[in-house]
Amino acid sequence: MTLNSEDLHQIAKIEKDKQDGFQHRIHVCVAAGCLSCGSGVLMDALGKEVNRRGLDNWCQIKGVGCLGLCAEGPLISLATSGTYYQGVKVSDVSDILDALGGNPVGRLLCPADTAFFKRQVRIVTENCGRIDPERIEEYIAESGYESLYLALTQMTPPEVIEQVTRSGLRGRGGAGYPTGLKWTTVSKAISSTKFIICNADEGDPGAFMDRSVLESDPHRVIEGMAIAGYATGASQGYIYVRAEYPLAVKRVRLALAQAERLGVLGNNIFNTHFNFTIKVRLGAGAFVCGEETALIASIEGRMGRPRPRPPFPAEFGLWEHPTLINNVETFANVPPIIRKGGKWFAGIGTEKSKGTKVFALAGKIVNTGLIEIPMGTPLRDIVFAIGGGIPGGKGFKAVQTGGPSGGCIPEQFLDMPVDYDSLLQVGSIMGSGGMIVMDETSCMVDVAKFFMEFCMSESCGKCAPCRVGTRQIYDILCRITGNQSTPEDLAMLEDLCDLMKNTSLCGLGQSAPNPVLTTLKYFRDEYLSHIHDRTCLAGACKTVVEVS
Amino acid sequence: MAKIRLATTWLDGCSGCHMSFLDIDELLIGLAEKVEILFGPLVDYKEFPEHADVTLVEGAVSNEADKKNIVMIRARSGILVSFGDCAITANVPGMRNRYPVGEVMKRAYVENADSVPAGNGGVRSEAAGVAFQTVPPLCQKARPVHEFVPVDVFLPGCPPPPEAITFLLTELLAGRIPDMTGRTRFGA
Amino acid sequence: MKEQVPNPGNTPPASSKPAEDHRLRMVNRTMQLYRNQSHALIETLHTVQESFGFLEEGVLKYVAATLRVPLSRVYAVATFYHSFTLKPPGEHTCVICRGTACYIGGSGEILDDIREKVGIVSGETTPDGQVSLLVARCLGSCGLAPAGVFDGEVTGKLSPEVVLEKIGRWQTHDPQ
Amino acid sequence: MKQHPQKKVRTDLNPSRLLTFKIDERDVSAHEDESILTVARQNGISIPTLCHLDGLSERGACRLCIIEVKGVAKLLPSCVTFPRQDMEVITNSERVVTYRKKILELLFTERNHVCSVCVSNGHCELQNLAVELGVTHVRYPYLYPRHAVDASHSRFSIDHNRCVLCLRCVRVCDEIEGAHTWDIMGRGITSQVITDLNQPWGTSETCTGCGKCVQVCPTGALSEKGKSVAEMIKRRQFLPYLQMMRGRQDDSWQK
Repeated sequence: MTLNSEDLHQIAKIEKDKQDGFQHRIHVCVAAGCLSCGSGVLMDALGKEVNRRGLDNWCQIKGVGCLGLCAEGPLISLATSGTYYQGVKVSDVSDILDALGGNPVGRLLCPADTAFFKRQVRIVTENCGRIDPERIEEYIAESGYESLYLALTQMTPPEVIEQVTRSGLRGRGGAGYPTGLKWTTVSKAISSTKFIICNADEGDPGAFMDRSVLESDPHRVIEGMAIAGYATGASQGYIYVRAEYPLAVKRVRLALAQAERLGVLGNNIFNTHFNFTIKVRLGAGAFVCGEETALIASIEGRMGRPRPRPPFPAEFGLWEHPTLINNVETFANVPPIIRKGGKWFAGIGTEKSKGTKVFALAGKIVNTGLIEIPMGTPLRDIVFAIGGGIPGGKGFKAVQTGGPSGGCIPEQFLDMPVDYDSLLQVGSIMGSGGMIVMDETSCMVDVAKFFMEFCMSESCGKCAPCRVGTRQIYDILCRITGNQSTPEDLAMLEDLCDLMKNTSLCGLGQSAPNPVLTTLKYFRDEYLSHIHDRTCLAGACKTVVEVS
Repeated sequence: MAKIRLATTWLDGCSGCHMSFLDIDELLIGLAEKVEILFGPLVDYKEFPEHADVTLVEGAVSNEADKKNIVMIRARSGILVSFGDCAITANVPGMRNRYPVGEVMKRAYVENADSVPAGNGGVRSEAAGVAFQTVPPLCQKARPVHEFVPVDVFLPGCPPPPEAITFLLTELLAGRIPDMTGRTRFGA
Repeated sequence: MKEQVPNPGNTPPASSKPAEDHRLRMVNRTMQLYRNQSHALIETLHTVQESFGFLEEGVLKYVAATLRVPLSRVYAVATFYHSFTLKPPGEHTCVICRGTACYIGGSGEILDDIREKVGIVSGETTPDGQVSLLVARCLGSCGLAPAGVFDGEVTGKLSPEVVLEKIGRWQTHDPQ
Repeated sequence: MKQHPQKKVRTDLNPSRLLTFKIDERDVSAHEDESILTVARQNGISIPTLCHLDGLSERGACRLCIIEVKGVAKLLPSCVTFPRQDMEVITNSERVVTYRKKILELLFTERNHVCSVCVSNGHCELQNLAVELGVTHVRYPYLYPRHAVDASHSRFSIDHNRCVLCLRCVRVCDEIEGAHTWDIMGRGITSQVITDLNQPWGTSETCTGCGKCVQVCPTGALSEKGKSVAEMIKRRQFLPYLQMMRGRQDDSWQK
């Protein structure tokens, strides 16, 4: 079956009419965060109650993707009035239905006019919390697959790449490589077979953006991949997703089946000569598989050990064919860029970092959850205005960005605009978008130790500097937090960090010292007090006791 | 010309390095004119001198007494030489480092003991082991000297060959810190 | 296809009883889905783990022979990835998240307490075979830090006391 | 058969380009598909290596052969870096020499390299590298891991205490012998080479007993039983020949 523009509009119209037919629409967040506090049961209860009251044609109950404010789950929103309810229990169901059309239930009300909601600019997450991720029709009703149609029928592949290049989009997986440039390289590679890979192996502890996007709006990623396939001349795609995200896996598989059934994936898409299919591959618990050559090895069924580059996957990738690897969020940005033009996208953000970025706020912060903000938003606004500040009246200490490859940013840089280059300047990286806030009770040496332990157990063991270096650095940090260190340890720590940074084989090893280096730079006093005074300034390291 | 004040000592070693020192043969005679040997297993002095210009340390730091002694030796020495592999890598004494101290002691003094101390009714037990009471307690790990105190010259080898020792002493006598690179190797 | 495994033959493991046939069928299905190509190894191991609970040696040999992957390579892949386990799991499974948010929120102390009071660390099972402890890198439930999964059920805002009580109930077969 | 993408099969239709570049200020000429390591050695310039072995695929993993290239910030492994016209390579700057030393020191701390009781004493590449690079002691603390010796094979034994994880044994067994008895289990600092399903070597069903792994081992990890220290000299000259004869050019360079 092949689809044309009219079919697409027809599906969208039927869906919209259907939705308009309801007086009220209640959206229940069924992303993993809210599911784990019982939103699944809640949704069932709402549905049963509506049915019991005979209101099936008057009020719609719909499971939707992430509403963002994960800390206050389960969250529901009333799409017709824009009201949000937080911390909803099954016992609240009657009250909620009673209040429809009248005054909202005061005790459940989640203020929606706060900075948390108002400061966000939603491009990647525009459908999150609005559509049912398990129904392709709802995606189509929100202009879904229109961009693919546009690209296939009205644009040449170079024109598609031109728009992506003009948009200034940079890779959202961490390093920020210009997406247009990557696409150009793959498109120019000479080969009859090429591959598109979507990197959904979100391994950073504390990052859950990609999972949320896949759980809330899987079709957006699929559409982005198909457009990339058309632009670069690939006809086969892979989504490499963590096995630890069963819900995301389920929804992606469902979405792929729906897309194939409708013909937006498969052969002769939209009656053109373009064929594109996507397969899902499961990760198996290895952070290093986020590195592109390791990811390729894993798809090929081997251990995820990176290999030296060049050659780069763009020329020599999966099964030795040119391969384009982009992150979930990068692909999710593509459909709106094609639909609204690269120029529109380039109008958002800063000079060198265009568009928006999705961040996962966590740690010692009031509004834990998922936010999407324009590039260049000051860190202070993210933590205090949008994030709601530090709970319990404690003092702010640092923000950790970029996961195990990133760094800790101290208070003095709070007014820094958050974009690729300014983060790099202070020794951190954008990373995939995890943002962990630490308050005065967090010991920065302990935080560095936490990340080094992570890198040590995630090191693939291929190159000597990373395999042995992570262990040596971890041992030193253990000695420091455990009251066993000598002043010489500090010099050795810096020496080993420098060695790893410069001689490791892949990005994991080269960036693994970053958390140590930034804490050494900005919180050196905490190291010194552990070493010389045997005191943990934050009071977190219990084994460090004051010597009387 | 004032004689150079030389001390030699061993911690946890086998004395092989000192034997190799004796293997420099006739050079010893010439050496005796230029150095004054203050202390060491080869001469009969009981106390480590207040100051030695050069000290050769054989062996790893293995027990609590070694730990105390090496700090004292460092303080009283001008140039400290890690003399042989045990001092540099912990080498043979370090082979026990993979096992907990208790296991090592049990193996050495209980399981492998070929005689049972008198008065213990013929029972082999840890309590009966003489070693447990009379020698300084073992550290968790035998470790190289330079992990405890700064070392000026490293002379690898198990033992270091006499030629390397000669070179070391000649250079030191000439007032230079010898560069041992390429003159000797670990284990050989 | 260059790798030929000389032995064992392409037959199901001898240990398979009729009750296990269903589990093997699942494994066969995955392998057939990929036309027994060697790159299906990881997907196949996922299925083995899902249907057997762990990677049993006999099944590994069978998979190696069917997919024509060397035995040592199968073992290498099985031990490289943390999702796979070579030991049978306990009756109950407790997963503690050690993502950054959960670590900042105190999941380290929970793990310390389990080590001290229950005597197991990540990847181990209590001697009575009742409880297996696993550590997750990030459950993505950062809003509920510290979080854990008890027999498949995600629970948030944990404390050492709550976790120890749960484990204690499993060990004493207290149904509550 | 897979091969390193930058090493091409030279034919009349697909000739290899000749180019000139500089190594340590010296003008050298090379084929574009010859690694910088190869070219350097052809010209008598020595670069230390450990995981590299002529006749086996390249891994680029030990990082000892790192070099500087003018205009490139990163240090590059010379075994998998290929020349470009007018490139300027520096193999012996203070920067790379210092890093090489430190990497070697890390390797010494990783396992229990007690050289004085090693069967390879005097023929050990790790030991030779220490002499070559002027490592007289190791500044980092030794890790003293607990590793076993497997002497279950009738003719050979493996002492994991001396293994540097160069994976030459894995590669020779796969690429030259074609048995793939060896592989590497686990990851990171807990990695270890294994035979078959991590079983005693003597019980391996796939091992042909050819002994090539013993011949390529750079240290005393793999050894032949009943040989004395002085006899522990490795024979490897057959490797490039076998690689050529068996048509396996760089089969698994990405392992």
